[in-house]
Amino acid sequence: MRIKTHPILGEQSHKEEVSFSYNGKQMKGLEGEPIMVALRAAGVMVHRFTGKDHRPRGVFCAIGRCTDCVMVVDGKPNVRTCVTPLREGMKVQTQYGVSTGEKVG
Amino acid sequence: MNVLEDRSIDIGPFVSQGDDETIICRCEEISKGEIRKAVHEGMYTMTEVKRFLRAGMGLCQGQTCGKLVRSIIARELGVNPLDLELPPSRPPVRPVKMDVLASEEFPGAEKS
Amino acid sequence: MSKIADVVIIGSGIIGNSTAYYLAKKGYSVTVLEKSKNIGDGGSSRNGGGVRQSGRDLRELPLAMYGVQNLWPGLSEELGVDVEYYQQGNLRLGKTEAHLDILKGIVAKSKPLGLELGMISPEEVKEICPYLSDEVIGACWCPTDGHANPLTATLGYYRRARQLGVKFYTEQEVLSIKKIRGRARQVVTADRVFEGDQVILAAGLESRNIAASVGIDVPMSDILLEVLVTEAQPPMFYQMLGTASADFYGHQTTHGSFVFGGTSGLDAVNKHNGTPVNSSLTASSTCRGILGYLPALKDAKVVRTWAGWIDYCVDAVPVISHVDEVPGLILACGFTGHGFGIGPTAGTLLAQMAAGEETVLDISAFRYDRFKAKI
Amino acid sequence: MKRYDLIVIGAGPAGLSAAAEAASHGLEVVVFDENEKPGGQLFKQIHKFFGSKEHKAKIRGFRIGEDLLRDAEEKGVRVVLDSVVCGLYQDREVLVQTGEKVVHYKADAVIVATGASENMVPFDGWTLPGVIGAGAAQTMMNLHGIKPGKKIVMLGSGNVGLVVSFQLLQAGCEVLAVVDASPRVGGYGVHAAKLARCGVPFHLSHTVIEASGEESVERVTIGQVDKNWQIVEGTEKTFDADTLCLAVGLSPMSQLLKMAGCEMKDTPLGFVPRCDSLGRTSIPGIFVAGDVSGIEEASAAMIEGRISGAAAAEYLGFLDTSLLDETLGRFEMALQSLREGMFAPGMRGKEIRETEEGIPVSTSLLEQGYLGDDELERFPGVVEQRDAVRPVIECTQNIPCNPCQDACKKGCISIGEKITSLPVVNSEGKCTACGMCVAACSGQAIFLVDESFESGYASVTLPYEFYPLPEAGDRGRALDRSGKEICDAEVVEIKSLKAFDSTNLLTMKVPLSYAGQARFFRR
Repeated sequence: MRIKTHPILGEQSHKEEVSFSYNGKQMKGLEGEPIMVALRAAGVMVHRFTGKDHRPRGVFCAIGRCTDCVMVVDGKPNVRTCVTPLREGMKVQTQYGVSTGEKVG
Repeated sequence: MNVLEDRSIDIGPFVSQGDDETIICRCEEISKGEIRKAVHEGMYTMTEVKRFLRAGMGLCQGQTCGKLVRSIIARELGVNPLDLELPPSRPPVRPVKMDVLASEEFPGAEKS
Repeated sequence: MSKIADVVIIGSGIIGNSTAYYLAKKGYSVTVLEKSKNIGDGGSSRNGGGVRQSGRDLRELPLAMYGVQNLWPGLSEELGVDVEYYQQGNLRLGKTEAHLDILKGIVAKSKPLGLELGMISPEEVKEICPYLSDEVIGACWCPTDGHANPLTATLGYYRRARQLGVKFYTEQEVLSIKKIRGRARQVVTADRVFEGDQVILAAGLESRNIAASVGIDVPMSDILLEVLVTEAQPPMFYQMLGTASADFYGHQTTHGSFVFGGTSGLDAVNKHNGTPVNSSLTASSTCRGILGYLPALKDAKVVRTWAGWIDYCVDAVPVISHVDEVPGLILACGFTGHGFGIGPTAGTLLAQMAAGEETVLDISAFRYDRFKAKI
Repeated sequence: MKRYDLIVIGAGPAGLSAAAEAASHGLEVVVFDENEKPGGQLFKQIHKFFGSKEHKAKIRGFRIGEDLLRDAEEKGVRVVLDSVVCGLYQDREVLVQTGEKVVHYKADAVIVATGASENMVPFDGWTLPGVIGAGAAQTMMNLHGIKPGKKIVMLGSGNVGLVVSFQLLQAGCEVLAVVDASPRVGGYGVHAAKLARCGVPFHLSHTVIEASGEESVERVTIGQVDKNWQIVEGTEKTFDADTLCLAVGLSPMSQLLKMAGCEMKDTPLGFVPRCDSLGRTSIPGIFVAGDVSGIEEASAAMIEGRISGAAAAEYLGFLDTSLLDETLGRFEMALQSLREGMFAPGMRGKEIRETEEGIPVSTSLLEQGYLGDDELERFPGVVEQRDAVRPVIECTQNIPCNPCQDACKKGCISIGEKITSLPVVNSEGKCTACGMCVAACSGQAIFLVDESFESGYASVTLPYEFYPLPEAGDRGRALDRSGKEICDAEVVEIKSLKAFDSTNLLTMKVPLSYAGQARFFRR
């Protein structure tokens, strides 16, 4: 999914690779890119399940406005993954309602 | 007096529609049918629908669904959407963590 | 245009709407006039939702207790709207000995009226609400206190009253009340006149100007209060919280968000431009107050803050009263920021007054002519 | 409390322009922006802009952003990023979240240039992961180097929908369809045409019925709508798409102004503050610029910024009132020229049948996204000339743009004084096939056609902005304006000059009879 070379933008600028965990699985991403980008590169589309209807949600606006892409990051819920930079060792988890629990409530 | 001022004007019964299940307020998961039903229960303004159902009260603060909610209410009441006032804009414009909001700085202020 | 009703109510807050509902239930025809475009746009949509007996002025306490015992528990069912009433107690917290003295004073004062209220130890506090800071050294605990959702409660009364035939008109700013043959009868707006056998004035702060049109004054001033709301949090606790030093008050809602009121200490002298505007200082001050007691909320994000004026009555209790000089007029204003919790009771009493029934509680302490010169 | 002469909220085209203008009159200016990069939406814009030289025409959006930032900083403007303005309070007090704290500032004047946010449209499945805003797609591919998806349906044929669709192709995604409920393409015809010739089909008078899939989008179903916007039964089409992009318009982000107590007005184009032509709102000292006062192109936002910046300078006594008029005169003329033509703000919702020159507009372009073969000849950019190479300019709508005129040093192309006029190809001019006009055309609507190329063959030179770049000698198929393969083609030359700014010129050889139709190359 990553664009290696672009006809207008050229080579993508080089960033350090970092490791992070997604629901316990080890994954690689680029230092400082939004968490959402690293997840999408790995094919992860579902960021959370809603509290009321338990429906999947993912990135929608990608600029930190709609808050649909929130996940539990390093134990904190409601982190907007589209504007939060990825760091080495981050723990990223699917959010259910407002927590990591499978069940809301 | 128009329907927005006189809440006793009959707007007819609530009739369900095929797309009533469609989510309108993504944050609070409020469907079109819920909004339409609220209108028939007397919630004739965006502010009232917001307070009654929480539509537009979520994390995005109504930035995504505001116009959609307005057009649904307007259609139900048979008025021009522009006649429906948008709810007030409240600070903070983006959600701010409580400990951040608690940490204030007044640069240039004289030390007392 | 003239509309004739048994009772015209000025103001569609929780007082006006609950009165309208209880009157309609008795079979009266009622008209409610609202100045703004929205029903319940005043204090009823701008408060912390406390349904509290503790810490009340002794004159007001019976109203609060009556509501908690008789009205709030069945209100959701009665109105057909979830008013999110939780009766899980009120914790008024203290961190210093001075705080505890304040709290003990509250306990001593309310005890004689039979309210279940007492001091509890820090361990007991932690047991009730484990999220509180270790700095809390005691609290005044009222287990029968609680909170509800002011928005759905106010609109719930409106919805039910409307179903019972009450006529609601918005964007009707009342300019004056006009006496006809010595009785309050006409309610005059910019381009309309509404008529009723009786007029109930429940328009918050605006009541002062309207009452002035029939030569009556209620000594009220405005104080700008502010509330903040957080994003939804996992369910934590359902007690109502307050502190001895009034740093903040608030609770977690059904939705999961927290609603907190607080102060900058400058609220009584806030400058404003005619619309309720937030001060740039209050929310931060409130957050510091909250985090001093609930450090667990430091990462919770504030989604909204809002401001509203309270109708601060000079002795901090409301006026609920017939007016000798203006037969047909009933005043219901000056609730001073604690009208929500006693709203249903006030509505019950006002409906009884308008119906000419004996009120279920003694209301003589709320007379309009109780204000006397000092010396 | 720290006081600035001027606080500008938003470091987009309007905000940076306003800050630079104000600073040039001696004001101490700070700009706050919530993003980590300045430039607002400009950094997502990788296409060349329309306009004239003064409007930074034929420069790509992200480079304009870089220019604006440099200009502002050279003039002493402080640009503070990653800083969210939480509130605009009484007495022009601004509360800014920076890092882990909030900071209070005051200014003698505030310019709000917060731009716009995307509109949304609900349908079944619009909450599924994979349904995204068009802006989100741009953010992903142009800022973060990741494809939003593999197979994409675009809802909306306005300029945003068209431009982003093309960018999706450039990023290597497949665009299955551009869908719009309107019966006509909403954006510039040239933007539509460059998509159509790549083979992207337009489904106008259609809307999305449903996006479906297990946990993210797997299918998108569209259907035709009748005059009452109801779906016509039996017209449903389903695409195997993993992504659905929504490009259904923008709304001003005017919350701060409403919060501050500025008088607002609700218009069909958005909820905007009441303001005069200098951007002055109802509150003295609070100004606006750019999309927050009404949606327009970035080029207009830049000039509006200049105007508000000058107006703020005058308000604070840094610029003499008499000099203000002179300064503004220049800007207002530039702004006026951008607000002319078929897509001017005043023309919204009007159906246009003829160009300013009195030529009937192309209905095929409006209804299918490409010019009909039989419609071309009536436009002045298309001339018959069989014995030499010539530019063919397939620019048929009055839009404010004239770089082609400046690009040609041989006098082959003229637009004239009025910037919205259609380009005219002058057969007297001696075209040298330098290709500057092809690369300069922001709409990629200029081709060089040489029907004397070789016996039985013509050459067609077209702008090409895709990777991998074909090489001379590559054989493939030529596509017509609708994206249909029509004949064999051989690449005879690829020209990539720095002056072309990443627009490569691909020259292909096609049978002579296809010289008028062949407009794209596919290997």
